[in-house]
Parts: sequence; C-alpha cells; structure tokens
Amino acid sequence: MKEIKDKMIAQINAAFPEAVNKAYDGNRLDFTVHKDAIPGFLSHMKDQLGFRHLSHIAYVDWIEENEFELVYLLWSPTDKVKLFVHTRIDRENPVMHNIDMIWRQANTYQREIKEMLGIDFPDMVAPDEFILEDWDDIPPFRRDFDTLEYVNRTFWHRPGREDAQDVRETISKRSGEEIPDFAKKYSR
Amino acid sequence: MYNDKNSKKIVETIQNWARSHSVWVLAYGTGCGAIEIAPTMTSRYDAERLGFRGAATPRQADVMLITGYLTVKTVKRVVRVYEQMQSPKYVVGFGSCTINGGMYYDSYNTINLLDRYLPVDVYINGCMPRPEAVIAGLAKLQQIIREGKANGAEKYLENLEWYKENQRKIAPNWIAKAPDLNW
Amino acid sequence: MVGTPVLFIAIPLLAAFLIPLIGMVWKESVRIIPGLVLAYLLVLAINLLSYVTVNGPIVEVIAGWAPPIGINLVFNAFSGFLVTIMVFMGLLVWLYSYRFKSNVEYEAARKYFLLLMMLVTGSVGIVLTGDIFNMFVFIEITGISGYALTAFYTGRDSAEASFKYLMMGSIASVLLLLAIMIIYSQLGTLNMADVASKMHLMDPKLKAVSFILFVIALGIEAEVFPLNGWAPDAYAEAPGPVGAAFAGIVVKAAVYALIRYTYTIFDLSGAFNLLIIIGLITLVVAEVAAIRQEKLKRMLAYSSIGQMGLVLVSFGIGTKEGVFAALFIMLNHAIIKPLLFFSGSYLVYHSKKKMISDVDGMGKLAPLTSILFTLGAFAIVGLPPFAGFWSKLSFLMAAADSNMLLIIGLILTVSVVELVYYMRVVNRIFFFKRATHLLARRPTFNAYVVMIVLGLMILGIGFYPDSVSNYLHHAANSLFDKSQYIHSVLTATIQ
Amino acid sequence: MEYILIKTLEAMATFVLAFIVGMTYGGVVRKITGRAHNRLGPPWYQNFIDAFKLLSKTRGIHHGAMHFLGAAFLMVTSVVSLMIIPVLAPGGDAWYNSWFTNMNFNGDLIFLIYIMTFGPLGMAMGAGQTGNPNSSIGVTRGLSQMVGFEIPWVMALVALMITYKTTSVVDFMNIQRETGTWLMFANPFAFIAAVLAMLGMFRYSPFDIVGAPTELASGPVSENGGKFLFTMMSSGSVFTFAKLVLYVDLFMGGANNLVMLVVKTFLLYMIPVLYGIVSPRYRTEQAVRWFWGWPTFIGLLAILYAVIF
Amino acid sequence: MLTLILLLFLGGAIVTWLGGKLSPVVGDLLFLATIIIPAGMFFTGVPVGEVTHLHALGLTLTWGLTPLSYLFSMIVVGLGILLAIYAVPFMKGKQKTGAFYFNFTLSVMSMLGILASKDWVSFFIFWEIMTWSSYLMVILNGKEVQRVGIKYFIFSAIGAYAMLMAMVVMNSQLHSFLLADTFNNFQHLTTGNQILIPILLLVAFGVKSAMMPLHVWAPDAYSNAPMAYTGLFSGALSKMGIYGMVLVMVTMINQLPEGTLIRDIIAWIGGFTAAAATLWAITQDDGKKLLAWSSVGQMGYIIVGVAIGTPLAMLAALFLVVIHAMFKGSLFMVVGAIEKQTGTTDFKEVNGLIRKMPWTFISALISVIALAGIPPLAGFVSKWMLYEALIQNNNYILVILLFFASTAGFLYCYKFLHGYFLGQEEPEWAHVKEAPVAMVIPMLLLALGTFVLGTYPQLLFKPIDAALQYVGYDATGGRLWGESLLFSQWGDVVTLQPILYVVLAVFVFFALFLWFKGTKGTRYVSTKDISTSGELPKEWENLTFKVNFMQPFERAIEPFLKRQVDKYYTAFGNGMEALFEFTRRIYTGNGQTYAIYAVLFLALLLLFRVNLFG
Repeated sequence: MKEIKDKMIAQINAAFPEAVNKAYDGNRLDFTVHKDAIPGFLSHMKDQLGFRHLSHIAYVDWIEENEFELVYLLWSPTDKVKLFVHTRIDRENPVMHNIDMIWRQANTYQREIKEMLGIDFPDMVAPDEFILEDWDDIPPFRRDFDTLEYVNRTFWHRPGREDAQDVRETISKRSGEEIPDFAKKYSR
Repeated sequence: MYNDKNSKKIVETIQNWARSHSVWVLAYGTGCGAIEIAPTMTSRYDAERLGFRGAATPRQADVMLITGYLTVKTVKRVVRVYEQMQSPKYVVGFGSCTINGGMYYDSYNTINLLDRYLPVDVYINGCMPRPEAVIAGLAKLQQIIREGKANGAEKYLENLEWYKENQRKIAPNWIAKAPDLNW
Repeated sequence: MVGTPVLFIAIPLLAAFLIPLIGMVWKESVRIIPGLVLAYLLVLAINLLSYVTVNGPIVEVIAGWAPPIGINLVFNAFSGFLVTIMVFMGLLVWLYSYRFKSNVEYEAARKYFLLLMMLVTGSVGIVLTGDIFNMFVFIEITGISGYALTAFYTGRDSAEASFKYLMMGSIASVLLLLAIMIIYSQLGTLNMADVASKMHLMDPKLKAVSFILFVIALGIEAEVFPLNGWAPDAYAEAPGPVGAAFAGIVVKAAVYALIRYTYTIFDLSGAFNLLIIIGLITLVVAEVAAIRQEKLKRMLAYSSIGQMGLVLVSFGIGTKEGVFAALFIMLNHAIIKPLLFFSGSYLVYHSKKKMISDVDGMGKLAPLTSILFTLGAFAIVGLPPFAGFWSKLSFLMAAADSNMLLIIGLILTVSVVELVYYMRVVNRIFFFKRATHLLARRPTFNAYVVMIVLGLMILGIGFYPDSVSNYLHHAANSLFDKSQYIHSVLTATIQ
Repeated sequence: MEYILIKTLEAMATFVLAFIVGMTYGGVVRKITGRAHNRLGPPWYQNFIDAFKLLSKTRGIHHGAMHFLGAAFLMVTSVVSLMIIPVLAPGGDAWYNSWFTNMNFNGDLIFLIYIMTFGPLGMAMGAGQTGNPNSSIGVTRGLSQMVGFEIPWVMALVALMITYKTTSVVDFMNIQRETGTWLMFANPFAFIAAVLAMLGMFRYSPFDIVGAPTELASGPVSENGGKFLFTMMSSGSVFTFAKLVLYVDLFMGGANNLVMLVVKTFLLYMIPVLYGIVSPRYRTEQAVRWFWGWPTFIGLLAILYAVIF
Repeated sequence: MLTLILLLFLGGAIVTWLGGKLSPVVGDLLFLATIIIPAGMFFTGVPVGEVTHLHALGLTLTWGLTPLSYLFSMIVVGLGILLAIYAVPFMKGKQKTGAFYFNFTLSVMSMLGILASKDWVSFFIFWEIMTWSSYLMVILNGKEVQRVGIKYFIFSAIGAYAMLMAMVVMNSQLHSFLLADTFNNFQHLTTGNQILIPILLLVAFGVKSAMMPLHVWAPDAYSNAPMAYTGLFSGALSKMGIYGMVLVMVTMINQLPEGTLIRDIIAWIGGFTAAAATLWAITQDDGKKLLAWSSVGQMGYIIVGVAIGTPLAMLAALFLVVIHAMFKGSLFMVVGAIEKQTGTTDFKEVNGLIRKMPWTFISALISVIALAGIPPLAGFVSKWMLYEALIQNNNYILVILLFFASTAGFLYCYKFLHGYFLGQEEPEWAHVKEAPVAMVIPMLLLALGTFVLGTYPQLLFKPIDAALQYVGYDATGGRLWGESLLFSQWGDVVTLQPILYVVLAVFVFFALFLWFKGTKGTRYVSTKDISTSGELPKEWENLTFKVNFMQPFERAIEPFLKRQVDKYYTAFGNGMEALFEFTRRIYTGNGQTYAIYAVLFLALLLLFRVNLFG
C-alpha cells in the first residue's frame, strides 16, 4: 500500500506541482488544490490514476477564515485507495467550478451544496431547488444562520416547552470546556 | 318526511355508524412511525377486524395517518393529499413530533404543530406509539365518528383562510402555484 | 386519286435538295418547306389510305419497267398505314422542332431539316418499296441521315454514340448485302413479290441462312436484343426530337421490313417462333435495363426498345389478331413515345446530366408539361382509359387465343417492372422537393401544340378506340393476304 | 304492459338477490383470506358497511362526463349479463323460481361473451378520462389479460356448442336436466379449461394484475371514490354472481332452488379464491402466456373430445 | 343514364380541377355538385336491371346494376357524399386541393363503374382507373412517396394483371367478356384453367381486399392518404375486392370439385389476416396506422365470411361490409378531424381531447363500440352471425382464431380512444376546438347509422338478401333474420330490441343515479388534480401513459412480431434490383462489345438454324 501511495503521490506531484500533499496513514491520500485547478485535477485523477468513483463532496463552513472548504472524496476501485481533494472558496463570492460532466453524481451533491451552503455552480445541469423548497432565508448550513431564531419566527411552539435549554452550557460545565466567542455569536 | 329532522337524525346515526365501522386508511408514511402500521394491519394486531382497511389512493380513503415528523417539503404533499380526500375525512397524528415537534422542535425544516396546518381528529402520543396505542387511537377515532364529533373536514373548510395562511407561511410560493384544490 | 405513292419519295427528296438552295435566298424557308412537304404528304397518305381500304392496293411501277424487273412501290393497307403514321410523326417532329436553333445559327438548322427530310424519305421508302435491293438503298439513306443526326451535337459523347450507330449500321449493311446476294444467286430476282412466289424453289439451307442474315441486319435497325447496343446511346445523345423521330419513324420502318420478310417473302415455319423469342428477350432485357437507368432519356430509350420487343412478340403470334395488336402497339408507341420524349426533354432541359432526379418537383414549376408526361407514362404502361390499354388488351387477347399463357404471364410480369420505373418518375415530378435550383424551361408554342395534340390523341384513342381499329383491321388483313400482294404486284402495269 | 311491469319487478328481485349474494361472498372471501393469514378478519357483512359508507360520502369529484358514463357502462354489463343468464333452472320446483328465470332471451353465449366486455371497456373509458396514468396502465393490463383467458374460455364454450348444437344457456340447462349428466362430467376438458379461464376472469392472485395495489394504486379505480366506487363495487359483486351462475348453469346443471344455487356457486367461487390466497402475482405477459399454454391446450383437447365423441 | 352519370363524374372531375384554379370556393362548390348531383341521379334514376351497351374495339361493353352491385354501390355513393361534405372543410387551406377533388371524384366514378360493369373489359378499365386515382391519393401528401406509393402500385398492378390474364384466357375459350357468360359457362373451360382462373381472380381481388400475404401495401397506403379519402379507401375501395371475391366464390369456386379446399384455404387466410393485422394494430402508435391495420383485420373477417359461403356467413360478411364502411369511415373522419385541429395524429403527442372535441369523441366512441362488435351496436350482429356460421360449418379452430382476433381488437379499440381523447389535458392542446360542423355531422351520421342498424338490422338485411338471391342463394328472410331478430340453423335466436331496451334502461338509470346522487357535493376537477402521492406535477410534466402503451401484451406476442411479411418482400425486391443491375450491365457502352454481340448472335442463329427452321 505504501508503495502504491508513494507512486501515486509522485505521479500527482509530477502532474500538478502546486498540489499540496498531506500525509495520512492507511489507504488515504490527501491533497489540497487551488479551486481553479479542481476540474483539471479531478479529471486527471479519474482518467489517468484510476480514481473512477466520486464518493461524496463534503463541505465545511470556515466562518472564522471567511472561507468555505469543499472536499472531494474519490475512490480507486483498482488500487483500493481513497483520495481527499481539498479546496477553499472565498465566502464572500461563493462560486465553484462545476464538475458534473466528470461524474454525473456530482450533480446531486452540488445541488445540495448550492442549497445548503449557497455556493453557486455555473453551468450545472438542472440547477432547480432540491431539498429546501421555497427557501427564502440565508442557506441553513451556513454557521451564521440562527436556527432557533428561524424556528421561532416560522413555526409555533406548543405551550409547555419553554423550558427547553441550550444544553451546551451544561455540557461545557461538566467537561470544563470553553465555548469560543465566535461560537456563542453564531451558532448554538 | 325526508326533510324531517328526526328522520334526518336517524339517517345520520346510521351513516355515522357505517363510517365508524368502515374506515379506509391512507397510511401516508411521512416519518419513522410508518413502521408501526405494518404490524397494526397484519396478523398480529389485525385492524381489519375493526373495519380498518388500506386504501390505495386519497380518493378512496377516509382517514390519513400522519406517521411522525413532517418536514416543510412533506407537509405540502400532505396538505395536497388531504385536500384530495373526500369528505367526511379524518386525520390521525402519530407520535410526539406531530404534537409539539418532538425531538425536532428546533429544526429549521420540520414543523412543530400539525394542527396549525391540518385539522387533527386524534393524536396518538408516544415516540413511537406501539401498535396497541395505535389501535387504541383508532378505536377512539371510531368512537368520535360514531358520536358525530369527527368534523375535521368541516373545521378545515370553515377556517380555510387561517389554515391557508399558516401553510403559506412555510411555503409561500407553493400555495400560490397550486391548482384549485382548496374547498 | 390525288397522287401516287412515288410522291412520298420524290417530294421529300426534292425538298431535301432544295432546302439549301432556297435557303440561300430566304432563310426562313429552311424551316417552312419541310413542314409544307410533310403536311402535303400527310394529306396524301390519308387520302390514299382511304382509297386502298376500299379499292385494294396501289402498285406503282417506276422507270417504265414492269415487275418483276423494274422497281415498284406498293401502297396497300398495311404499308399505307405505316406510311401515314410515319409522315404524321415527321410532321409532329417538324412542328416541335420548328424553332430549333432558331436564334443560334442558320447552318445548324439547315443541316437539321435536310437530314430530317432524308430520314423521312428513307424510312417511307423502306415501307413502300417492293424491291429488296431498293430497300437496302433506303435503309442506307435512313442510316446515314441517322448517323449524322446522332452526331448533331458535335461533342465527344455524340460522336461516340454516332460511331457506335455507324459501326452497327455497317455490320447491318454487310449482312444485308450478303443476304441479297444469296437470294439473287438462287432466284435471280429481287422483286419481293417475285421472290415470294419463287421461294419454294430455294435451297432450304440457304433460305434459312439468308433469313437469318436478314433478321440480324434488320434487327440492328429495329433495335432487337442483343443488336441494340447502339440505340440507348443514340437516343440519349441525339437532339430531343430526333429521338422521337427514331422511335416513331425509323424503328417502324425496320420492323416493317422484318415483318415483310417474315410474313410475305419467306415461308419459314420457325420464323414466328424466332420473332417471339427475340421479342421476348428484347422486352425483358430492355425493361430490366430501363429500371436501373439514371438518365431520363436513356430510360425512355430502353422503354422504347422494350415496346419494339412487344411488337415483335405480337407479330410472332402469327394470327390476324396478333398482327392487329402489333399494329395497334406500333401506333400507340408512335403517339406516346414522342410525347414522352418531347415533354421529358423539357423537364430536364436545363440540367447538364439529364438525370431522372432532375425532374424532382417539376410538377409545380411546369404543370402542363408534367401532366402531359404523366399522361404519356400512364398511357404507355397500359393504364385505362388511355390509348395504351387497348393495344395491350388486344395483344393479350391475341396471345390468349393462341394459348400462350406463359408468355402472357411473362409479359405481364415485365409490365409491372415497366410500371415501376415510370411511376418512380411520375412520383418524382409531382411529389418530390425540388433539389436543384434549375428553372423549368417553358416549352415553345409549337411544342405545346405538338404535345397537346399527342395528348388528345392518347385520350381520343383511349376513349374511342374504334376510331383507328378499322384501319388497323384492314392493315392486318392485307398483310395476311400474301397471294393478293404477289398477284397485284406481278400484274401491275405501267400507268 | 302488466307483463313488462312484472318482468321489471322480477328483474329487480334478481338484481337484489345478486347484489346481496355477491356482496356477502365478497365479505366471506375477506374473512377467509383473513383466516388464511391467521387473522380474525372482518365480519362477513363488512362489504355492506363499506358500500353504505361509500354511498354516504358527502363530497366527491369527477373528471368529466366519461367518469359518470364509465361506471354506468360497467353496471350495464353486470345487469345485462345477469338478465341473460337464467339464475334458477326453469324446471325448478320452488315457489319463487319463476322470479329468477326471467328476461334471459335464451341466454345466447356469444352475446354473453361480448356483453361481458362492454363494461370493462366503458369502465376503461372512465378510467382514461381521469388522466391518472395508473388507471390506464391497469386498463391495458386488464385488457391484455382478457385476451389471455378468453381463448381457453371460448374453446370450452365452443366445445360445448359443437357437442349439443346450440349456443343457448337455456338449452344447455335443459340438456343437462334431460340427460341427468352435468356437462362438467360430459366434457371434463371443457370444464377444466373453463375453470382455468375463470382464474383470470375473477382477477384473484396470481392474476390480480389490474388492481395491483402496491404498484398501481388500485389501477382503474384509483380516481374513484364515494358513489363511483360504490357503483363499481356493487357492479363487481353482481357481475361475480352472474359469472358464477353462468358457470353453474353451464357445467353444473343449474340450480333448482336458492339453496342449491348458493352452495354450487360458493363451491365454484372457492376455486379462484383459495388458489389466489396462496399465490403471488404474475407479470402481465406471464399471465397472458400462461393462459395460452396449458389452458389452451386443454381447450383444444376439449374441442377434440367434442368432435370425436 | 348510367353512362350519363359516369360522364358527369368524369366531366365534373375535370371541371372541378379547373374551377379550383380560379378560386378555391368555386372548386369546393363544383366538387360538392360533382359528387352529389350524379349520386342523387344514381339513387333516383338507375333501376336495378337496366342495361346499357357500348361498343369499343369490336367488344361490347355492357353496363347495368345487379342487386349485388346495388348493395355495394350504396356504400360507395353514401360514403362518397358524406366524405365529400367532410372533405371540403378538411382540405381547406391545404395544398393540392384540385388534385384531391379530381382523384376523389374519379375514385367514386370508377367504383360505380366497377359495380355497374357487366363485362370484364369495363370492369378492368374501371378497376385500373380506381387503382391509379387512389394511387395518386396515397402519394398526395408527398411523404414516403417512393416506398409507400410504389409498393401500393406494384401490388395493385400484380392484382390487376392477374385479372387481365384471367379475363383474356376466359375470353379466348368462351368467346365472351360478359361476367354472366363466363360464370355460366365456367364448366366449359379446360380443367387447368378452371383452377387457374379463380386463383388469378382471387389474387386480383385479394390484393384490393388486403388478404394476408398481399396486404403489405395496405397499412402504409391507408395511413398515407389524406384522411378525408381514407374513409372511402378503406370503406368502399377495398370492398371492391370483396365484391369480386363474392362473385368468384359463388360462381366459380362452387362449380369446382376442389372448391371446398380452396374455400377452406381462403377462410384460413382470412382468419390469419384478421388475427395478425389485429396484433399489428395493437403495436401502432399512430392513429392512422392503427386504423389501417384494423381495416386489414376487418377485411379478414369479411374474407372468412365470404369464403365459408353458407347463407349465414354471407349475410354476416355482407353486413360487415356495409357496417365496416360506416364505422371505419367515421373513425377515419375522426382522425382527420383531429389531424386538422391539432396537426398531429400521434398518440404520444396529442391527448385529452374529450372535453375539447366532444362530438368527435361521441362519434369515435360509438364507432369504436361498433368496431369492437359489442352489443347493442351493429358490429355485434355481423360477429354473431359469423361465429354461428363458423361453428355450424365445423370450422372450430378458425372460430377460436377469430375470437382471439376480436378480443385482441379491444386492445386497439381502447388504445385509439385513450390515445386521442383520454388522459391528461395538456395546456399544449388548450387551444384545440371542435372540428367544423361540416366535418362533425358526417361522422356522427355514420356512427348513428351503426347504432340504428344494431337494433334494426333488417333495414340492411333486405338489400343483402336481394343480393344473395341474385347470386343464387335461397331467400334468407324469416329463416336467418327477422324484425330485430337473428336466427341460426340450430335454432339459436337473438332478439335485439329487448336487449337494446334493457341496456338503455340500465344505462340511463345508473347514469342518472350517478349524476343526481349528491350532485351538489360532486364537482369537476381538472385532470391535473389526480392522486400523485401528493406530488404536484410540473407544467412540463405530462403524466399521461402513452409510451409503450401495450408493452405487456407486446411482450407476450413478441415471437410473432418478429416475423413480418414486409421484410420478405423487401428482401425479394432488393434481390430483384440486384439482378436487374446485373442484367443492365449487358449494355456495356462499348461499341466493340455490341459488334461482338451481333456476330455471336449471328453464329448462334446459324448454329441453331436446324432447330429453328427444320
């Protein structure tokens, strides 16, 4: 496994010198790529290195760094190696390259990301609404979205549930953890 | 004689009796509670002996079972199906999610109070209610039908504006786009 | 009587010589004189024909020597009928081509009309003459003017076609001379009636050989398979009216000669079978070849050959009904085929290659021409109520009377093929989108007149076949009355 | 006039009888199915309650005129078939016998075969106008299956016709009465073929491809509720009874009184019902081909038997 | 009088054509006048039995009506008038109106001519006029001209030439072209010809009536012709084949010792035609094609009836001839109206027209019920008689085949109605309006005709009986049919009137019950409001079930569908073309080769001189 991984890292570094590798154990490879290089990088991975399968596109809201992160999870059925491709997107201008022509299933993930995080994928097939119908607030998976406030505003509570507490304070008290300030501000 | 109050009342009584003993269920599997319907209807608990029977489409059904939490996306479908059913029609809410939101009370996309959107005749508490509880709830429904108190459909019609407003609150565009189902 | 048969040869020949002379003085006369001549001949022919149907054949002795020594012309119901058709066709061809090359050059027109007159002269001579060698001469006249007309468009293709025609024609001449030699050496006479009366004296072997030579020599002119290789090229390369003239005039004459030899002169028992066999092969091969053609005129040419095959089969039946049917087919062919040639050449007028596909969508651009072409196509495949049907019916009746069921079946099968290729063209004319940007050429007034006259004749014969059947019956009878032919010729005196 | 009036009344009596018996059979079948599933099952009169409940629905919808006419067409088939088939044998001894032998127009079999398809086609029109794709799919499946089972069914009938030189049900019943032999014994192959065809005719499993609740949402009736469903339900009951009576008349000598009628029809009805309880569902083409297999072969045997003997 | 009528048609055709050039309205009016005036004269002025003689080419053409041809001419003229009325609005705004009117008129004329012909020559002449005028109709729209048109013409020509051959052979032996003479003196023919001639004639008539191996032209030709003509094409023109077949069957085959065998073969061919065409109709996705195949199938029933030839079978067949003309004419008009109003006839494109074109739907519904043979409409009468006749004539397996065809016929009946009228009402077709009155009334009239004849078939049985008596059957009135009664020799009886009354009573009762029970609570909802598990279909989503409509059934009959007669013909045609191409290469274009041919031919003739000339 080690040899395969080394060989692959060498190949990837040769093809994409700017891609940053991060070492992991097991069958995991990890690269960070600039967002503009993503389509070329992924199609290279698919066509040349045998990562034929896109498992998922994970997404993270790094609100502190004012960035979104997308992680493309690739799988090579022949070499049994998984490849994590990280990329960062500016939070103020969330536009990402569309890759649904490389993997058709990417379309589903991108629609979800578009709805939940508000990242736009130009030229995507069927950019319709997906899970959230008639959503007119900010995308709900952004960390600056206040769920409880939204619920209070939109739905009703049955009388008798006012005692619902924020459990994090209890937990933090019990385990002695500090709650960061930004977390208090943005998210519960 | 036909318009006579007493004879009307007699007819009404017989009709309610028939309605209560022939309840066709539209088991709309909105949430996890749908798993409890299978044992309820089949050999173990056998709701058919009480006159309950599955109906394939809303046109034929009398009662709609809301089996668990409703997301905003689902509630639109539920309302549409409810409006396609033919009066007299009843709604049974399963589990705490339909009562007060249950464990999803603070989720941004599940509703908390079902009766703001649809008239609910019987609630069955529990998370999830066991088939015994379901049978008990259905028996209660039979009872109120027999007593003529299961008038959810009329309530819905009378307070249509209120219901519609609540529905529009969570799905502003959809209600506007829907064809003329509302009556 | 308003004239004598000799006028049929003398007047056009004279006109042919006079055309260049008068043309020096008055250029338009080149176009007018042939018309006048042919019109006169037509009137004459009709008069004589109605005379002979009543009074029996006219035998004209020429140059003062009585038969069997001298040359004689025989105008009986059979030959007279053919002469009438041919002259009529000549007149139509003239009318159609009256404006031929009118605004281009005078020289070409002069040549054209001169050669046309020669062609008519030769063909009419073949039919009228009562002398074998004289017939040879007329065949040569026809042939030479035919070669020249084929090569009229002085291009490579025309020259090639003309050369093929010339080559085959030469073979025909050689064989014909050979046959004449054999007959003369055996019987010492070349008068047809005389030869016919003395035929039993001839050595059977030589008789057969000379007949075969005649068949092949005349078969080349009559476009019999496999001697007709020249014909499609000549039809395709010659000017439009010339193709019509070949189909309507020359071939008729050659077939007449073949029939005259078969029926009157030789008394060979197998001759009829031979006619049927070569007729059938010609018919089948020609129709089959026609269906695969891509050029319109070639297709029409092969169709023409096929019709001649049918005529030969019909003559080969050997009964009066058969001859009647054959004559009827010839008559119809003489009417319909020129119509097809005329209208067809207008349909592909502007096209370089004259392909069938060039007629696509012509029905909208040139409706009248297209309808006339369609009329001709319907008629020639024998769809009622048009002219072709009656000839086909009478042929089939004749064949059935002789119990030739297989031949009927074969011919009807071939008719299906014929129908297919004509219908393909008709479909293209009316129901296809115009693929090229070529415009339709509007026919000249004369051409319209000719085509409409032909179309009306098709309809007329179709709706009222009795209008011609009387002449046909007389003609058929006269062909069968061999003894009367011999008697009338041999007893003819100088008038 | 009086005659017609009496006839009409008798016809109504027949209809009521058919309705009651058919509905009861429906309930009993549900009960039997429930017992076979190791359940209690609904009471035997459950179908009556269901029908009455459907009738007392206060609101309903329709998709157009054909929606009404479709249900009416369906009822025409049931009622006219019932009118044509003699419910009780003409020679019976019970006092009410004359009520149920009426209006049979000699019960011509070819006429029956055709009038029996009238309703399904009309119903199909109604189903089509609802615009529900499930309805149309169900209809095409039903028609396909009809083409399937019609072959052995007609073969069985033709076998009977050529033996006894008649196409009239009444004649068949008379023949059976005179000879004393039921036709199911006289031509067993015909009976077997007819019974196999009957499996498809009653649309129990494995031939319940029309309704197919799990995939087609009850098929043609999916847009019908209330009075429409009531009409279809009662029509189905009457039609079931009519078909059973036809089988009894043809193969089991008819019935002389109501008790015999009920016994015979019930026994016959149990064949498709019991077979259906233990069967899964065929796909349409499997069903059609099944009918063109052994049942058709047995039908051929029946015809051969009829021709030879 | 007949001559005058035919001449009026002919002249009218030309005048209409020319008049249409002046102005469309003049053309329309002239067309109507051309059809209606001679048709009226035909009904009023031509008694059965009147004979006209004409002479041509030494042959006597004899024209006159017989009771049999009077029956068929009723179809021609009746359908002709109705279709003419229908055609005027149908052709409005279309191209080639003049050609349409011309060929339509000529078709009607030629069919009347065929029926009026008492001798083979005029029979053949009119037959061919009918062929080419219908051919020009088939290719009128310019679609698939070479494939469909040529196919039609080849088959027509094969049929026509078979007839031509038969008639000249008969003439050569019997010295008469008169139909009556050839039939009466049939025994005087030689034995070989006694077999040959009926077979040739059966081929000729089989082509026109689309008998099984000769049917391949029919579906394409029917569906390719303008719909205003196809009704005539399928309803009347193909019946000319049946007319001829009746004559041949009754007069010639009956006199043959092998007649029974030939009859059985033809009956089986008819049965296969019915079954196979029905199965093919089921697979079609275009209404025109579906009806075309259905027509072929119905002709199969008729052929079976004619071939069986018992009085009952003949009654059934001739009844079906008339009925088929009525309901199929109406159905083709329906398709034409839909094509006119929507621009397409594809089931997969158009749907939900029932509320937009209610009258069209009603006529389609009635006609389809008649087509399916369901009582109390007229289709049932013929079906009943046909089955009774078959069973009583010991054709047991054949009757099963026909039952199968008839039952499978329900599938395409439903497919037709569902395809156009039922299903989702799409906004795409919201603009569609009911067809013009002049188009609706003819189709409604025809449909109602089937309704009336279903209960009062004696209206039609009387002329049929006269026709049958003319060709030599005993009178059947009272024996096989009565006032609203059908009998068979076994004593089976169907009384039609009580059935109608019961059906109507039950139907009206329950329709009213459904209508008045809870009227206030019942409201109309659009077809968009269906139980779709709560999902609201998008605007562009069409929920109608149209694609692979009969797929389960098609899967069941898959082995059959793999075999197409058409394929074999195409292979044969391609082989012939290759052979022709090979033959054509004899003409090499090289002068030397031609010279060699001449020399070789000379050598050959000299070689076989002795064989030729002895």
